Amino acid sequence: MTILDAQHDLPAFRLAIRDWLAEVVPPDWRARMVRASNEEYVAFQRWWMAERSKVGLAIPHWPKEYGGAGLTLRHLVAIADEMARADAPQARIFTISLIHMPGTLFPHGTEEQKRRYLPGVAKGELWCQGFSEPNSGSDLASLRTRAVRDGDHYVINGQKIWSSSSMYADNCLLLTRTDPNAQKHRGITYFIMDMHAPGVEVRPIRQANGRSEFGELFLTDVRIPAENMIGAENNGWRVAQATLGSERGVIAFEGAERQRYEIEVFYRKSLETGAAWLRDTQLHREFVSFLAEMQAGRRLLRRVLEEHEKPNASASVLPSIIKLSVTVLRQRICSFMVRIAGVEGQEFAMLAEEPFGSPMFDFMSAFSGTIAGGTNEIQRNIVAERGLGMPRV
Amino acid sequence: MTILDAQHDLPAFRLAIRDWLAEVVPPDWRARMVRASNEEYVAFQRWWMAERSKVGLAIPHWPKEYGGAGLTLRHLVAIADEMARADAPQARIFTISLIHMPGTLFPHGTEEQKRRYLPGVAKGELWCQGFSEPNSGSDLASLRTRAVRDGDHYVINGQKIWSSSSMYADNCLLLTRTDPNAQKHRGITYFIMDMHAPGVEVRPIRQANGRSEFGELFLTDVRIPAENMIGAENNGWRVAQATLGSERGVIAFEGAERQRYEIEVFYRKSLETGAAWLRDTQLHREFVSFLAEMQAGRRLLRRVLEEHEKPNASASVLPSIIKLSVTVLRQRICSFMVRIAGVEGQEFAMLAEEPFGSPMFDFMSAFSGTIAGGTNEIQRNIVAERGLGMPRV
Amino acid sequence: MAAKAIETAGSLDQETLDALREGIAAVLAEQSSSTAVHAFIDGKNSLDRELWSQAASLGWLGFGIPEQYGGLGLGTHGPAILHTEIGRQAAPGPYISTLSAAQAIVETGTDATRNTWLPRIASGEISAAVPATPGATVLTRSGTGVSGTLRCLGARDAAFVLAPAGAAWVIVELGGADVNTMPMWDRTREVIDIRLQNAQPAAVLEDPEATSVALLRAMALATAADSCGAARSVTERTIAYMKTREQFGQPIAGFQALKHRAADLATKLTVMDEMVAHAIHRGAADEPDAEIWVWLAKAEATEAAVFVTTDCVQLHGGVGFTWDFDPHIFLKRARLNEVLVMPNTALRDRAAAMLAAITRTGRSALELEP
Amino acid sequence: MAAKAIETAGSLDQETLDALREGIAAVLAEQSSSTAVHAFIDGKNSLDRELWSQAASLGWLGFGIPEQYGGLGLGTHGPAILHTEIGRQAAPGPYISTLSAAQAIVETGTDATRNTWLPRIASGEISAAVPATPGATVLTRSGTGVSGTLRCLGARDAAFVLAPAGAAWVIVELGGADVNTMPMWDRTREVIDIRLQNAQPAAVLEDPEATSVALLRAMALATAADSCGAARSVTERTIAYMKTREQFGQPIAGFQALKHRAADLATKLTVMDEMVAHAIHRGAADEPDAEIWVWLAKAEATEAAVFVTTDCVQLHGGVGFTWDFDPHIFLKRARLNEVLVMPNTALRDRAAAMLAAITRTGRSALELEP
Repeated sequence: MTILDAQHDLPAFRLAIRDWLAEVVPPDWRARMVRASNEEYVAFQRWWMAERSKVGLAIPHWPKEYGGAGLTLRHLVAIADEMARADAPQARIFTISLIHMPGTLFPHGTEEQKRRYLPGVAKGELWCQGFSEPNSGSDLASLRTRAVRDGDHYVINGQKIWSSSSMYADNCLLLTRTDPNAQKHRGITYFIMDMHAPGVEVRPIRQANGRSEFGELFLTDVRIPAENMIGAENNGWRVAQATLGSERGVIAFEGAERQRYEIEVFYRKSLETGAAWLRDTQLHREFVSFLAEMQAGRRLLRRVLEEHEKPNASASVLPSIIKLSVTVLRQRICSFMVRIAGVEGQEFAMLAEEPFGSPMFDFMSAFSGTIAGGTNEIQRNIVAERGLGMPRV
Repeated sequence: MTILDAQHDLPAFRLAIRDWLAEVVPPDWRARMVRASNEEYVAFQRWWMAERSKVGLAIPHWPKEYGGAGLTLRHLVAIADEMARADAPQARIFTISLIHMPGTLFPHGTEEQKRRYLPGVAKGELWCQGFSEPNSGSDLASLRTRAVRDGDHYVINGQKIWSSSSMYADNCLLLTRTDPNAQKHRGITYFIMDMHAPGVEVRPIRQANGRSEFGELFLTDVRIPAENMIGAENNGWRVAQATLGSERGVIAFEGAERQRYEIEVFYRKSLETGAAWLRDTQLHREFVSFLAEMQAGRRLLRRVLEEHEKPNASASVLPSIIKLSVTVLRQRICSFMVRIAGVEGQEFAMLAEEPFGSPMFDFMSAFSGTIAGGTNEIQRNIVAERGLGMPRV
Repeated sequence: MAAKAIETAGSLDQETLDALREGIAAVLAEQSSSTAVHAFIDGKNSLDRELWSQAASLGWLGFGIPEQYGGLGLGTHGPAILHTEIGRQAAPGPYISTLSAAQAIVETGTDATRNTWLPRIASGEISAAVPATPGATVLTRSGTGVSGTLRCLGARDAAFVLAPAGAAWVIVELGGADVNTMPMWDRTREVIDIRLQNAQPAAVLEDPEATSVALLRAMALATAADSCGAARSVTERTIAYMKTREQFGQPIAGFQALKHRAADLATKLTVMDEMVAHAIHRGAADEPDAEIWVWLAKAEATEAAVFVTTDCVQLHGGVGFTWDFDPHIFLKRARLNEVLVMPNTALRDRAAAMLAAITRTGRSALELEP
Repeated sequence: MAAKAIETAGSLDQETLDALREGIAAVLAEQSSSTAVHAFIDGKNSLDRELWSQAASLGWLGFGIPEQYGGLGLGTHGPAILHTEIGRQAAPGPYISTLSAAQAIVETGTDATRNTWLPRIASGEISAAVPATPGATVLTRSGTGVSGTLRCLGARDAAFVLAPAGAAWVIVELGGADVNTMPMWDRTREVIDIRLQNAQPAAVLEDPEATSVALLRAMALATAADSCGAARSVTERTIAYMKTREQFGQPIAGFQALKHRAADLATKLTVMDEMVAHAIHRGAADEPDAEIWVWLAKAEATEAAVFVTTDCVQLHGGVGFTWDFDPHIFLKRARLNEVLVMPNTALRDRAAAMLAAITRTGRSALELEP
């Protein structure tokens, strides 16, 4: 019987996933990725998506009506947990496709748009997001990319930045300004843009950690058919809230679970090899303090998932608080790993086969946690204003 | 020969001070102060001032024309250093008398005011400062205490707070509002107020550390003769800048030198008694880090004193930077002392005979460093705006 | 028996616990208001005794005590909630010492010992004293008598002290014993010096290691919970003050630098609460790794509380440094909690050693679900 | 000899040193601009070689070398200024290894050894390699030859390596030796693996303890000074960026939360500079406590630099995470400095031990004036 057939018996469901993972995940996938080019990495990601698709685990969280399995949170948590436990690859480049696109189309897309775009995801169609601009980061609503109506099309001119995997994307969730004279939140319109359309140029952005996961979009007279508009003209800001509010809890949860297994493997290895840091009381104390905070974070991530399951869950600031805690903890853990690795840890290596095997890569990458998806500074504003009711002056 | 006679030979000057201190400072003065009431403490302070006066060390930093010894910075530093080394009492309650009053009268007082008020200081006349108000702390210029002209007098009504030693003071440097309609910095007038005048009521403020060094002033129809005005009517804010800018460098310097000797005695004692914390690597590392920062602070305090000696010394933000560093370091050191003292350290004791012998008292008192004299938050504004040129928006 | 009490606890649903918490919070908010606590530390009322009888009549003191000994059998959850709410109001009284002693007796006392002491604790008839840092000092035993001086957490009129004597742990009644109250910076709890001269134990607990660990665990959770309540409360009070305090023509709560600090405090509070919840959860499920999280919860939560209360004094500005405002009361309470039970450095070392031991057996110490 | 060099230094007045610093700063600001450094780390220029010949022609490499060996005899002050300015521009080149080796030779080499190597270093003809963490690995000595593999700081074309071999320290020429360059996160410095097979030392320094300490001290001061320059520079660049970067209709430099963080960074910078100045000052005066402050200056300054550069990446927001902006270059440099010489934990332990030793003799280790 397939994995999904077992869904009514959670333990059996877990075991089915575990068996499948044992069988399908190449034991040497990390070793291969260490030396992989971006193209090889993307090919691998597409392969992994296809494998998940075969057993119905490509879009298990989507409602049945849209081709998903309509699984409950319990099931999604079980899947994430098994993936983490098995150190299976993450479908990282598909985040927008799996989460943000449906998170936008479900509530705001036309039937035609849903029919046309949703099925592609399970087949590996890749989506990116065209929101931020060089001069509109934290202040997203100030975006300037213009969209001008021309018959049954809109003509787009402008520039987007921080667009994950846009170098490989098929479609883009695009925010544009259609009314430059309206108050800044009121003149924005939301489109689906074909990344293969003429006038779309993507340049990868090189990151401080040596990789290029983001692209910069240069849009010159790109023509988008009017039917690709999501929501009404000048109503794009409201639609964008759905995109930004898409439930990423399970991803964050899986990330925390993966870190748990990473740190456990690291510690076990330290014990086996009698690592020097274990003999330094101060370092050992630092380490156990990390664990206490890590456990707290894992519990909080579970709690926020449960909260979101409740029908009319109030928009609490707990996600912001969790982001502040776990991203800074991640940074502190990686920094600790860098310190104990000594000069060897400064040798350039991007990915590594074993957890924290490339501490500097992990440390440099940790900034994506503290900066991307709303900088921690913005999160503090949110916690203070919405959570603590401190006035905005 | 007296101490001042030796001033042209710095080493001899130092030795003369050292001999005098050895002779005059009661070895048991700390033990006595531990159990002293506020009155006994004040009496002791007045006695100490008298002793300093006998050898010309009451106001050594004042110009000769005003009865001082006109000593150079080198000499003042030598005095402070010897006082610290000998663990002599500080003339703490006389700070306003010795520093702020002359710092205000020298530049802005009339000859008559100088002639009348300056000589009293060496005789032990005690001054306090009536600046802050319950609703005007960091935002001093918003003060509301009213002064209304009535013939050749001004009638004062209002409330002042955080007035050090005001319970024992003879005179007060008072800021009042004479023009409620002018822009807030423009309607302020500066007076010398007789603390024994009718309508002056002082209530001591009890501090979190158990002591009461500050008073709250309740002023009801207090009459101040017009000739007690310092500077022109409504020009008090400018005069107040002289008070606030009075050179306190030597006091800060002496404080840092005293801490150096305190911490040295503490450490020597720890070694002699084989204190447990010495065997904890982490605590020992913390301790030496404190020392490194302490030495940096002591050097910086010397530097700022030298800077101020230069003729047209630019108003750098170094004093603010030093305050941020040394007050927070003091807090961290005291906190460390509290931690290693364990439950015993939680026993209530206000003052102690030996350095850090009452760690909680020292820890609680450390807040006067981070809060009084311009909170560290205000210091950060100053450093960022005046020092780093970051815009005020 | 301990196991049974624990099962009861394990099966308690969140709603029941929340209701319990709200009930306690409501009573304490009224009885142990800021005004009442200030009056108490200035010796103007006997809030500690009033609260104690209140707690007794409401059954709070029996939360951790199994039904058959007159308690409610809520395991560790109940007392943790109580200590949190007590800390939130900086309420005075010998709760940590009494409930921790009770817990040690529940877990390691003979049935006779339980029958003798637990019902009297549950009813609030008596309070207990325990060493402020158990194990630091051990009473000497010669023949049947025990002697020595112990610095204890507990009220000056505590009925008995639970303490290590020679190779065992003993319960010694304090009627007529030489007891001195130490003046503390934290006036909301009492620390006493007990001098015993050949005193005859009322009971001997024969498994010293078990009693010692049970007491340490109970005290560690209690101080951690108390610290969580205290830290959250002083933060709430500080933010409330910042919303009313105006400088430069606006409430200081509107200054971004202070807003970001408040947000960091809120984050710390959430994390420390969760650390304690994790420790309780693992303990209630009787997991072998539970102790790791109990030691760490105490170390982390008490230090976080010191950080938070210190920053709250600072955020108050001048008035934070005065006796008449609340922050110093919570700061002093947090400071005492920090040094109780065992130095936090030692607790982390214990946690590290246990983590290594468990990991070496090939098991994981990082599971969340039982 | 060392003493003489030091006296010279001691007598240098601040004005001279400031002039020296300004001269170096001006040259490096132009030669080692942000653009030039970015091009260098992307392999598009040979900035390291250009700067090296520039440094040679301006006499920078002889700052710490006594006159009679072709240097300027500025003691430790000169090199410290140079390392600070090099760090400020994140300038590439084997300065730390070469000048530290020179200092060790000045202090503990025989006259012959000094005559052989110092003039060639001062003239910039050669550069030197030293172990990245001296003492961690020791070469073996059999007969006259030395063998083993050492991870060193230094250029792939370094003329010699100064390293511990058996009971002594040796100078081994690297012409034709097996040298591998390690790719590093910090591309502005080179780390090489040197494999020696029964290599014949060109010189043996007979007092291993003295050489080891001299090298460690020189390297510690160099990395500390480099970190001070790097941290200050990245902070200045970050604040400049914040003044131009606008969000929500204002430069982000105007947001108070960021202003307060910048003020804290400025405070850190001032303190770390002063820690290094103190270490240099005590060393120049040849005070017995000097080593304490050298070890602490390295530990504190390198960690402060990591903190500062990390926060500067964060304060940049998104672009701080990109390769094309400056912060990551300084962060990686700070990270390498942090682990060079010796782990900071070990340095603090050494400082603590020495503090205890001096204090036990009844002397004070806390004097500022000689």
